[in-house]
Amino acid sequence: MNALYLTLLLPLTGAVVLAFCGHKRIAGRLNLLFCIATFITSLRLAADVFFHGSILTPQNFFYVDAFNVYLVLLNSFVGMTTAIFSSPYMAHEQSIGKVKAGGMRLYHSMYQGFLFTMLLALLTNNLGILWVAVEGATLATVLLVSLYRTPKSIEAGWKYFLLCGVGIAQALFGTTLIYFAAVQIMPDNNQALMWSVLYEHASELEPTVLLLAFVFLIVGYGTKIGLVPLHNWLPDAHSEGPTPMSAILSGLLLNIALYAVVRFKMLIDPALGSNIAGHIMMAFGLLSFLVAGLLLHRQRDIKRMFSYSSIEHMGLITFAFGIGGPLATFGALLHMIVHSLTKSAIFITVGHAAQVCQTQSIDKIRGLIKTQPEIGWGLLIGTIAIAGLPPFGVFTSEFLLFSATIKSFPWLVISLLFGLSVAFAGLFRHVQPMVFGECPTGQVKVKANMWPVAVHLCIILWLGIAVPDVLAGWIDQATIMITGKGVL
Amino acid sequence: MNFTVLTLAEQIILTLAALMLFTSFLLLAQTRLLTLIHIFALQGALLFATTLVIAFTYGRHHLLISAALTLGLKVFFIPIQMQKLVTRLDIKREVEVVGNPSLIMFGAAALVLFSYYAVLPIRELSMLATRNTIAVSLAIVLLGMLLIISRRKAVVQVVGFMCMENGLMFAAVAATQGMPMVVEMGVALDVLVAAILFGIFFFQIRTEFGTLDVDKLNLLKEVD
Amino acid sequence: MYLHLAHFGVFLALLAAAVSLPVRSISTGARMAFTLLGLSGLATATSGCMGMLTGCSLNLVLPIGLPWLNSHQHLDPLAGFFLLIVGGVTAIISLFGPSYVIGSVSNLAAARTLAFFTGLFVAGMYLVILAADAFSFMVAWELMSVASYFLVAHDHHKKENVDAAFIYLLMAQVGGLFILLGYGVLAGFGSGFTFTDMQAATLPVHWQHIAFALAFIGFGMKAGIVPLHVWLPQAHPVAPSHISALMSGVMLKVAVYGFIRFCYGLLGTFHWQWGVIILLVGCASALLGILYALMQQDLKRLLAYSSVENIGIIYMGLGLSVLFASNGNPVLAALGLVAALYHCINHALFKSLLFLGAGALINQSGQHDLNRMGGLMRLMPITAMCFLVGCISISALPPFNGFVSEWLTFQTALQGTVLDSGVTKSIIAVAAASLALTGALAAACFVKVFGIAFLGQARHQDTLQAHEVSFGMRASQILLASGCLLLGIFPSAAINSMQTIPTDLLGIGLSQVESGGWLWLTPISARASSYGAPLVLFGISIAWAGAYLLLHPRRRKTPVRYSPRWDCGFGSLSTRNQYTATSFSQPIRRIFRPIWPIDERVDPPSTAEDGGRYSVHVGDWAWEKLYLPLGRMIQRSAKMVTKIQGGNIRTYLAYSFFTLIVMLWIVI
Amino acid sequence: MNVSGWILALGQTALLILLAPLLSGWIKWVKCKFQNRRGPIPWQPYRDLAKLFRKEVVMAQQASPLFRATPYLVFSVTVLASSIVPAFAVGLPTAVIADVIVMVGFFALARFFLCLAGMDLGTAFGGMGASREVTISSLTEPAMLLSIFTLAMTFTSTNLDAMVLHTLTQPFQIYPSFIFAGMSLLLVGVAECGRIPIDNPATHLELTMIHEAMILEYSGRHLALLEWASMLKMLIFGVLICNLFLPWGTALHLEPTAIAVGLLTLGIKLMGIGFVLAASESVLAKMRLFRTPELLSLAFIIALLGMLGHVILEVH
Repeated sequence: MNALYLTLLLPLTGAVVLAFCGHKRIAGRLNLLFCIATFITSLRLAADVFFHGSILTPQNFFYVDAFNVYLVLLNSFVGMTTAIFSSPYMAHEQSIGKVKAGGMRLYHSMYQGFLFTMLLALLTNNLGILWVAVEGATLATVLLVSLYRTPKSIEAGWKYFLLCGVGIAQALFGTTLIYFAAVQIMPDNNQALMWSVLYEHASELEPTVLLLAFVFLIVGYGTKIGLVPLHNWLPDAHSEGPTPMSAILSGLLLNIALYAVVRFKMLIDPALGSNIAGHIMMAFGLLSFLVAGLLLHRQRDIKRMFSYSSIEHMGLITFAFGIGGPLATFGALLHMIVHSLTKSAIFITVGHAAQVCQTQSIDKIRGLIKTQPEIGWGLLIGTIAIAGLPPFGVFTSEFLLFSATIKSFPWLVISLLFGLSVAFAGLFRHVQPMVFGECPTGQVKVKANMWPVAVHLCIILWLGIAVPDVLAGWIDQATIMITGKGVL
Repeated sequence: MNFTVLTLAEQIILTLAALMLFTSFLLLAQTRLLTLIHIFALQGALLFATTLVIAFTYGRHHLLISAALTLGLKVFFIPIQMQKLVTRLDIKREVEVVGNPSLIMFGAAALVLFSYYAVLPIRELSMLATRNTIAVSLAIVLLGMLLIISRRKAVVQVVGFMCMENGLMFAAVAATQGMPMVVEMGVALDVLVAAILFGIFFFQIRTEFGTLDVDKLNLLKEVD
Repeated sequence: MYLHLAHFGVFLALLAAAVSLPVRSISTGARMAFTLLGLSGLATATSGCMGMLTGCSLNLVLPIGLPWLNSHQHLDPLAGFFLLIVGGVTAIISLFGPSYVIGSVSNLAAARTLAFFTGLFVAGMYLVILAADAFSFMVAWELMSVASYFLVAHDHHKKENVDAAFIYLLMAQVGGLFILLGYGVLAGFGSGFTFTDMQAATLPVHWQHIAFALAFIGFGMKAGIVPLHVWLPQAHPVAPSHISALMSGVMLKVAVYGFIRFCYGLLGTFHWQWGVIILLVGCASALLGILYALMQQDLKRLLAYSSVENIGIIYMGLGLSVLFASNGNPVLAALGLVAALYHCINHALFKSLLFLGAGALINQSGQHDLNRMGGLMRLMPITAMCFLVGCISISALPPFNGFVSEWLTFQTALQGTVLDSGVTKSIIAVAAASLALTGALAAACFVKVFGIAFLGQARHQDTLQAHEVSFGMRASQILLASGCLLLGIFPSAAINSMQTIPTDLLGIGLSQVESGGWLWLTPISARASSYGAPLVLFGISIAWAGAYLLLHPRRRKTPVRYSPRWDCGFGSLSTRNQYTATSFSQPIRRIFRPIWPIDERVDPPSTAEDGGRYSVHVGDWAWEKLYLPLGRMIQRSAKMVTKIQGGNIRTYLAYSFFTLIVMLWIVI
Repeated sequence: MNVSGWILALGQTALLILLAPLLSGWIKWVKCKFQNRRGPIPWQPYRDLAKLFRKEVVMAQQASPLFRATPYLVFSVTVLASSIVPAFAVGLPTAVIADVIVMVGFFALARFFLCLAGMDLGTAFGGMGASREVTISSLTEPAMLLSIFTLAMTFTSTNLDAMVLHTLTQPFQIYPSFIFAGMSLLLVGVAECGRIPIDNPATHLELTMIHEAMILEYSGRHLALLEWASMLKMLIFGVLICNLFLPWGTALHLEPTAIAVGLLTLGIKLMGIGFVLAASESVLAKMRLFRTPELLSLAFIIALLGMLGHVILEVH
């Protein structure tokens, strides 16, 4: 219980504190300190949920169950490891004068603010607050995207801001509709936006309204997930912002938006009785998956490329959630974990690589293995992992997705096959020359902290070789909540 | 439906709804920035009025707070800020070129029809008299998007965005008599922050690109 | 028990990978790693051998993998047989490895990665064979692919190596997905992903066909059947030679194992169409493989293409077997299967031998190109002898092992008359014809290889620097060569010990193998056909001895006089007078002209003294007509897709807007 | 394990070895008669061989051990091949050592080493001969295998012995496919023995020769062995063609009279086939090297047709 509040309060205070001393040398460490504290409390929270089941605070303001607590843990963990990476990285950026002191303050405080909004979005029991938090996440990051004040970064920031703002507005309309449907059957208006309450009355809600609402919600939150054709802000924001931001954006923010959509799906399915919501998600997911896979071939900017790979994987996960059914859902939940771990690890290495070569353009990055082996290997292995090659965890979840798809929609498997192959080729044709070969002159070793990458990749490896029973049981609980029955 | 059976309050609400929709059309038609901002303020005022009426008629007193927020933000703060900005950036006389206004008007009308059509099932459902305000609010939201899409000035896009917000607020207020307090507060907070950030962005864009024409912002693209 | 031994072998291989990381010097690292690899090879080989001989099936569940699908492991005759191949060849190659690595790798980091991934690669192959459920199979399979990818990309300073590695990994990945789908289909109809569940699955016929097609493509991509072979000739030449030996000699067999396991073990049912497909593809691979091999000048590239040929021969055996099985002749099916398996082990032996020999050559002469070698027999006699043995075996000449398996395949094909439908009969006839043609062309090809590389005079200065290789490298070649000889001389014993495999898969063995006594190999019956390999060797040596003693120089008072070569009275011959690899295969190139895309060009002499240049480059139709267009197509569609990312924010908003409208339209 | 059988088998082998020069002598003689020349007496080849054996061996300095070993190997392999063909009697114990596929394998082995020996010294001729030899054999060998497969499928056996026995014991029957098989086997035999129109044993014109080009560097006893081996090979082909298609007269049981009959008929058959060959050689002219593949692929196609004809028409 206290763990819950602490988990929310720590980043909030962090944001406030760093707003004042974010430019000092210790800011990076301080940032890390807050993240670690948050991680510990969230661990505690997770333990509580794991042992005593879901938690519902008085006046059901917060609601923690197996589904969101594992995302909370993931968030705080990735937030922590990224903070480890961010302190030397941002120090370097500051030293080469890309960021001023004010920028650093903004950066650090917003880093914590971002974590806070995301944790809030996860933990709250209130659809409205969820919306507020997600919008808040946008607001917190939008200035970070344009942190470097270059034309490109400002353009990216503007696009990010406006597209997500408009999208999220639609989501709010959807939320309003759900509220509308809820108040028809509920006396107490204040309860009408609570997950915990809504789930109990899910079947009584008016299906047509819910369906209408879901359309607005998926278009709204889908913009944040980065579903094609609403994805256009994503590559820009990822490529222009500071790399730690890209890491947590694609590692966490997308997950949160997806989490929201899945929550709504859980709410809508019993009312509709059909899986139409699922079919909508499948359509979006498949489209994003294929388009992103193709776009990978045309990339010139390394961070852009990996953001497209994020779109691809998000599409895959959305598709899997859309299929529904225990196996697919289990796979999707697992894929959320492995994707955010792997992708953040990759962005960390990419950040260092970009510093080594002083550029983000793929054609200029060469021979990393020679210049700085740990970065080269990190990038290569990370790519292999994200491409879904065993013995890494991404393969495990893709294996589950495939088998689930074959069970329910055999013919869609062909498109999955095509998409995966194309995406693989697209990633590798670019990564290989960056890693291998002779290194051009002018590349300098940088002070890189590869521990986060190592840790992430080890976890991925572990998940690939053997999914620990604890985690499996955990995900299975979530699966049971989402689909009604588990895999185990 | 028979208009006369409605109570006075309901009639007022519906009229206000109609007026809001009308202001949206005005926004679409308007080409001068300054006037645009004024019309936006007017829409805010209408929203404020609606909120008040509902708050008193149905005794939803927490709506008074959100009404106050609306007044503060949508009627005064944001329009005034924008006006200052426009004068500071010296673009108040600038005339927006709109691609074929009449076409856009027709599109807007079609959208209104569409939104009525879309929320048909809901209107059957609600026992509130103000139910078809949902259609209006949906129309306002869509028109706001249309405004954003059809204009190239960043400022106008922001107005469009805020106009969408109005539509949402209107839906929340008129159709469901207001969301829970926390949500209202949160939304208002977001709107406030958003407004401030927009202001910041105007300056950044202006300094980097020398104009607020968003069509100039296309450095980041895939086509080559 | 033996299963544990096998796992101990896996552990040793992983240990070899692990120890190679912290080492400080190349030599110690290589020695340690390869010693462990050798031990692991021995362990797995013994366990595999035992598994094959005992014929019983051992099972084990390891507490890893998915929570509801722990990693199942098994060891049955088939797995045992292939474990024997993998382990045995690995053990022998680990003799070759150390001095080769020390001789060829200069920087420590490269040596570390090489040793590390070699360990992983070998472990992966063991695990593929031991796996008894789809998940662990796929993990092991891809581990094998990825590890070998790093080995192919080992020397990553040349662009073509990296490209080759890319093609290799891409095709491995696509193939892996196909296999995964194949298992998915089986599991979808069965109760789960363990092999036992899949066996229990009952599929509708069209789903059987789909599953078969998926597996055929998936495993074929690894095995390198035409037209899925394009990665082989690119990847094998660029890998270090002992790795090429492992990849070509062993990894392809692992793919064959997977295919056999899938068809015979999991699908369980046979359709004649499958047999025909396998047979025809096998023929195509065999013929095209050897024809392309004939045209190569790069030694290792040539060997890679000849691997395609041999895989084709193996597939022919399998195809015949499937045909007979679907026709209800289990005995003949068993014969075909045994022929294929026997060719598997033979090819593993002589192809590794040849690759090791090639490695020794390249190591010594520093030349990949046959046209720059020559006269190496005098400089490296032992290697030459072993290489000669390899050439004879791969050309399917008695009394060596390659001949036995081809002979068995012929015997199987000749039984085609028992089939019901005339179509399949005539297809079998054609298959026999192409097998005959393949054998003859193979002989031509390897006459060329040995004659150009080892005989004649050195065509390049560096070649003269060559000298005999170190003890370990010789020892491994000698072992492999004697393996070829033994399997050629005592086929009946070997085949008898392989009885358990068909008995396990088809429920019937070859009862007649030794019906005419252990000296004679009589696969069908003593009357139908017999081959007394030991007697053949005996007879040849008798005749030889007789002739030699009769004409012995000392007894006939005419000693040998040495003189220069016959030069038609034009004065001494230069080394440029010799035939080259290109000119040697020119007549055949002329006969089978349209088989290859040939770029032949003659540059006229620029000055009076230089005689101009003639160059011929032989491409690959599959690459130019299938893969390049496919790649271009994907590029085009990617370019098309980029249009949605035009950069204008209002367009983006319009997307969102219209998406909303359309969705609303759809749902109401 | 019957001793008499083994003795007979050895006797047959020895007989074939000894008869081999006579056959080629006979062919030369008949040919000369056709061309109105006073040819050498039929046993002239024996004299040539004897002379060669007496001569000293001149060997190139560049020769490798392989070069020295080749003649013995070629000779012994051919001898072994000769020991498995049923010449005048069936049921000899040596017949089961190897079947016809193995016999083709023997010839291939001999050819393999001959080509290597040709390339050993690094002279232009050696390489040329080897290249041409493998080119031609890559067509003849499959053709030969196929034509034999047709028979093998008919007789459900690849053992020469069993085939001959089958025709002798079964009631007489005409197989259309045999015509194809026989024709292609004839063509193959002509090509394999290096006779006109593929190769001309008489000339040493460098640009046309194939077999001679490979053994150009050999002399003395080595040359003698190689020549003898090629004669033996021709004899084997003769015996093969006779006994596979018209085996009558071959001894079924190992008793003196039958064997005598067998010997007699064998002699007659061989003289006959020699006559035919000589006749054809004196009417045909040698082909250009690059025309030969057409002829040989014709042989291959014919053999394939025979096999297809068999599997489609004759199997019930």
